[in-house]
Amino acid sequence: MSTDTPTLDTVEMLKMTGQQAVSAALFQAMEEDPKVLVFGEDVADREGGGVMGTTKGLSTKFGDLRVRSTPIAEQSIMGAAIGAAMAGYKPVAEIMLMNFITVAMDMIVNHAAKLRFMSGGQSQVPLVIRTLTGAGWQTAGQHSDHYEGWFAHTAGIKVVAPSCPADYKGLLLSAIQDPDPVLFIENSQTMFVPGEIAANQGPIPLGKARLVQEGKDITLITYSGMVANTTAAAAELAKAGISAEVIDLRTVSPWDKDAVLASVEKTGRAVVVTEAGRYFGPSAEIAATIQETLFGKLKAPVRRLGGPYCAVPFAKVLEDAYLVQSADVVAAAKGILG
Amino acid sequence: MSTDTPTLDTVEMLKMTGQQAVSAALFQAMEEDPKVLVFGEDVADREGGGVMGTTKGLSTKFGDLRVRSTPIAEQSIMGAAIGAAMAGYKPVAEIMLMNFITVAMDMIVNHAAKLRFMSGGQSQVPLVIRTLTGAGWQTAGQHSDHYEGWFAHTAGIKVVAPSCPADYKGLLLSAIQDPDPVLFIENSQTMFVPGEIAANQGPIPLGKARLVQEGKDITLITYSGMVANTTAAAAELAKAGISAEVIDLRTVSPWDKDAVLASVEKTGRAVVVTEAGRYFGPSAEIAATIQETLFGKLKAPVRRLGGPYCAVPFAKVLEDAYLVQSADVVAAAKGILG
Amino acid sequence: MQLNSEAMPEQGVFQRGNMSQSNQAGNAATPDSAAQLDIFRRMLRIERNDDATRAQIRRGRITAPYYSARGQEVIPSTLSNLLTNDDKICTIYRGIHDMVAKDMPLRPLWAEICGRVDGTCKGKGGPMHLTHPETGVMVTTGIVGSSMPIANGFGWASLLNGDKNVTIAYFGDGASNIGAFHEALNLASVWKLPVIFVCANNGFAEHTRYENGTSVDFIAKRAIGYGMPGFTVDGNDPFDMYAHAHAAIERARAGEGPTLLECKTFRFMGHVFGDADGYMTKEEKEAAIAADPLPAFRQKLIDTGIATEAQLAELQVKLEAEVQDAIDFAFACDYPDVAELRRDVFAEEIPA
Amino acid sequence: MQLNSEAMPEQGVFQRGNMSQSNQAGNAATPDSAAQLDIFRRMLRIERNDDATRAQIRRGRITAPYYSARGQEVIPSTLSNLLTNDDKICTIYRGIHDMVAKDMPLRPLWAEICGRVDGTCKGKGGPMHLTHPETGVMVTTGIVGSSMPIANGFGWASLLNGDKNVTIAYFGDGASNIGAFHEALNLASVWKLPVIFVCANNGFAEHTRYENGTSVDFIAKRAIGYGMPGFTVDGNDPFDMYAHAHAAIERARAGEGPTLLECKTFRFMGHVFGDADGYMTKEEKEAAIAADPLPAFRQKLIDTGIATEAQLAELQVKLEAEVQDAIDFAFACDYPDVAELRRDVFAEEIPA
Ligand SMILES: Cc1ncc(C[n+]2csc(CCOP(=O)(O)OP(=O)(O)O)c2C)c(N)n1
Ligand SMILES: Cc1ncc(C[n+]2csc(CCOP(=O)(O)OP(=O)(O)O)c2C)c(N)n1
Ligand SMILES: [Mg+2]
Ligand SMILES: [Mg+2]
Repeated sequence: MSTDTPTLDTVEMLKMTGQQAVSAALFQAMEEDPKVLVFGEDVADREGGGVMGTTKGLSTKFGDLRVRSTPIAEQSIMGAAIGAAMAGYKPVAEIMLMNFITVAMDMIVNHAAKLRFMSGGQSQVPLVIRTLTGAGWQTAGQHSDHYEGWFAHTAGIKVVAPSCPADYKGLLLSAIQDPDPVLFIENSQTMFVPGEIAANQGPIPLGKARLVQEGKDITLITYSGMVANTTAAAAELAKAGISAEVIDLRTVSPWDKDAVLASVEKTGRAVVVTEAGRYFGPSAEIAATIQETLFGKLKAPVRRLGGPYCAVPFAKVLEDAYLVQSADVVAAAKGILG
Repeated sequence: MSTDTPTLDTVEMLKMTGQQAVSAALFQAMEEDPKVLVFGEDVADREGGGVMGTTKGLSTKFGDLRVRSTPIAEQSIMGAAIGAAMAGYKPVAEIMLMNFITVAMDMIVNHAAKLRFMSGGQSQVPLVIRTLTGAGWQTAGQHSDHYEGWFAHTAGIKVVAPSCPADYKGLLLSAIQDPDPVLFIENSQTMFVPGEIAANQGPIPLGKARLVQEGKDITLITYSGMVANTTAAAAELAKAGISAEVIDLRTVSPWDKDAVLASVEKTGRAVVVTEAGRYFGPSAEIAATIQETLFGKLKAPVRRLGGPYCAVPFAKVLEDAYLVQSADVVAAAKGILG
Repeated sequence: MQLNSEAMPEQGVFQRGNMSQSNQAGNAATPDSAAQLDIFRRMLRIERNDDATRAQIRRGRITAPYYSARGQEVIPSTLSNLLTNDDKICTIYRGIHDMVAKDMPLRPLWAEICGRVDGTCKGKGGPMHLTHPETGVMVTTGIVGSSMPIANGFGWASLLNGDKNVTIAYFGDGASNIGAFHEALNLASVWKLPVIFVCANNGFAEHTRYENGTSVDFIAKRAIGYGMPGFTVDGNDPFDMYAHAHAAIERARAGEGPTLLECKTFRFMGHVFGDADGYMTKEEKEAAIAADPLPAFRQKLIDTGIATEAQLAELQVKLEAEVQDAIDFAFACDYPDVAELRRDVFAEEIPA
Repeated sequence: MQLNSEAMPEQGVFQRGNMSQSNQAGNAATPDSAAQLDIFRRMLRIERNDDATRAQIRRGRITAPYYSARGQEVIPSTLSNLLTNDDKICTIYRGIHDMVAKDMPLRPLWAEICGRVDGTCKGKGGPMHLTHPETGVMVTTGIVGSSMPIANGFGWASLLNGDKNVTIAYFGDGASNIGAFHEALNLASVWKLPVIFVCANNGFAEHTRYENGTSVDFIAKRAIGYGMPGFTVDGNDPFDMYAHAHAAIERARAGEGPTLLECKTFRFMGHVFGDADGYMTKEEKEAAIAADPLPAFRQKLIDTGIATEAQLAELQVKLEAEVQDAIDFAFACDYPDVAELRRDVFAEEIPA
């Protein structure tokens, strides 16, 4: 576990958003490796380089055959990604929003994730699925869900969920070069927030957590959209004299067990915070593993915070209540600190 | 929590398989309620009443409009179920095998599970999805998966997974009359095994676990295909002087927390056994909840057993290794008993 | 092997061209004066409502994304003239015009898009998930293509009920390329369901031009592959729409099965409110707006003596008052209580 | 609004009827003697292999479900005669005949269906997931419809590579009703991919008769909806198959895009080994078997002097020896080690 932020004063630092970092990673990856392809709905410049503009400029620079807009047909998008990946390419397919992945689950779960195994290693499927999601924009029940837990439960696909510009770039570069399928989750709360990033930010290894801040009383484990609220909660806790260690997992599957367990062994207490639903969600695996491994060393039960058991609601007041707020994290931490 | 097996000597007991119990429930439900519909691929008698014969006789008795075979089009099957359910019917839709549910995830997750909430209670979607799955038949990576964890993580749909004929019938009767969508999982290892069932077996409430056997040293929590192996393990443990309580959850979501927590509070130890993958799977929620609720009362960490992190393999020797065997449960139990 | 020819599926049909002008079917229905006036009323109700919605967004009083259907009014207005409250619609994120055409009351509609507890969905669904069963607004979906398979379920229910209701599945041209379209049309045809598949072909799917995502020159041709009638209709012409909608509805009510109507139109406001429209030419947009069906039809009603300028002005005043009333109502409503997160997940409330 | 007519998708075509007999295209390709003999060799290799597989199942030596394609040999045999090892196929659970036709070696095939470590997939995939990249057998799927979207990816790769390879997506008649079919054909047409969609229309999807699940009388008609050529072919006639396969492959190699071939055939052994066939009539099954293309084509080769009885008998002996060798090989192989559960999940082995 490391911060992966270059600390030398000589490194030129830039300010960019997660979206710009994703764009930078795509440009760099396509430049460095002619096998990298980018496609999905509206991604080419004829269509404006994505409805959010994230892929703007790529088709003009790398041509219409490597950067292609598709019909609205996510099964077909994922199928084409799988075939091209097996044929030696490195497709980066965009599924506009994570809820739309529901129409392509067969391709991802039964095929992309399994083909290497089912073929006894003959097939490899080095594709990346970029998808945006997250509550907060009042897009309600069908445009906001965090389903990374489904994919973490599915063997054969990695799940990456950055929270800051440097990670958006560094993790995407690694995901593209990874020999296996990777689901790359862009969160609507973090994607458009500017932050510091080294001008030459390179790949950041998958599966390694980021230590957001050190602490000794309690470990707060989170990723993606919840890193900001959790970090804010840590600041709040500090005011109350509580020293919280904050870990950004960055990769949900395979997750950085070593980093998490070492931290919780040190602090003796943990809260896991996700935007994904709390029940049967990714936080359960982390809590279950911590208690299994550190039994007897914990000073308190591992607490989980996440979406309540309902669809993401529309009304702002409900959407705010749906999302874990930093006050919730503070309350949970104080709760287990007694 | 109860056994739900009538104990009066006057109750006539029959021997039937889970499949026959499902068939009996469908006949009874269609007879009692003209709103109940049955459909899916090959379910009508013209097509042999299902490729397994589970729905044989229904279309002849209840007519071709209430019992309909469909094209191979699972999105269309689920869509029709949703619309009919909203229009006041109680459709029981068959998705032949659980892996094929991957092509209908949008309909189930974005629509069936959410329409009541998104409509503020105006819509209700009382449908049942019957689906068969489970390893053991050498059908490999695309015909054996237990994905109930995905649906337990999805708010608005109940998940039921019986393990014996009485439960197959009783839970299906309840699922059909439930006002909300229910995923009803038929397991290939339990569905064709004969067992005792009351001739007049009625509905068994959803959300209530079944106490398979009482014990005091450790609680073994399981459901569906793993009940048999877990019960066998309990018998093995008894020989070693270990008294294991075995709980069959029957409903995975919402699960019977009260029953599980009461049992583990008593025994102080728990092993959760699923056929579903161990990682980020349903057992994690149960383990995480137990440690959260019973912290300080546990004599050992909660252990989880489940499918390893890979697709279900083809070769018998690998398939056997994939599935949790009773010896694995015995070893885990002995492990935490020290 | 020869398939049993008696059991053969019905032949599909594709027709293009203005039915009302060429009277291809030999007996194309035409809207009488009352029907024309009613269609116009619905169009104007849509347009006034849309205009007010955009005004409220510009004032920052509505924060959700908004998918205007300005320009597409003729399609649902004509269909709705031929529907009853018992006939059902399944529509999409761009479907507010379909609901307004179906005479959904505006108060619960506005309260919903403002996220208030008196909204038709208690503020939990919002503009992309409006539902109003009383007027047959059954499903509004944000997932491209999903209106169609669900519409089939309502159609099946009508067969089971033995009623003569029809269900409309509204969708866009882009949606005709997704799997759900295919599965739904095939099932509807095999089961002879009383469902009408109404494609508002506005030439674009988000930023993708029709021909860059769609492999066929007329979506209605796809009907051939489902053994059902398919028509490419001028979706901006109330007469052509009426003739085809009438035939499709009659066919559905008579138990003869589904129809695919591809209705050519244009969306004047881009994909989503704020859309820069960079993916279309200025000329094509201007040409489309110049051919705006709303003022054209208004003029026609006057020219043909069906209504006077004064009558139409009065209608407009009435509709604007209705919209304003709905806005005032909505903003006076309370926000939903957070306890709503535990309600309507299941029939039974989730315990706190 | 009028769509830009220059950018309009190509018109779709549907043709029915025996191209080799009527020579509709005016220049239908015919297989020469060597090609005919090669097609027959592939057919017989399939049949002998299938026969041996069923024998081993009856003896209890293979325990997995088996989906025989007995009766469908002409389709992949003819196509494979026109393909190279660089051309790829994506096939289905019933696709072992497609692989055998493509000259996949039988030893790794048999070792795989027997679950041995020397199987082409180390025993991890089994008969429904056979893969053999050396002969272009890229994907075998157990999910109806899924061969098609993946085939497009190989087609796209060919465009990117600038090679002239084609990819065949094999599927059944029932699969033509699922969403993946629609999405794949549309994309292939819009992108002009060198993919051929080969539907083995054997009249049944599991127990469902064609017309009870499929809304169109000829699946090839659906090509019209994708602006691509579609042909209903006699899939039991090597000449008709050859003419259409040749044209489709030429078209794909020339960069002109995809073709849909609906090949009429029959499966003699039901859906799965042990199937009671209760959903078809005795007569139709007997009639189909009476028209078995294998002995008919054999006789034709002799009648036309392309081969002698002795030559074909010798060919059979050779093929049977090859099959027997593969069986002996397979059963002598080891079972995979349980450590295989940690291998091939990712490129990097999962730690124990
Ligand atoms: C399955 C799915 N994929 C992608 C999207 C994102 N999306 C929303 S609207 C839209 C375009 C739809 O175009 P069309 O069907 O023509 O309808 P229109 O918006 O023009 O009315 C897309 C791609 C979605 N909502 N659902
Ligand atoms: C998505 C999906 N749904 C259902 C099935 C179960 N199933 C396996 S084969 C089959 C019939 C397919 O028929 P067809 O496409 O005609 O091919 P055939 O078996 O006749 O070769 C079905 C329904 C499946 N494998 N995948
Ligand atoms: Mg459109
Ligand atoms: Mg078939």
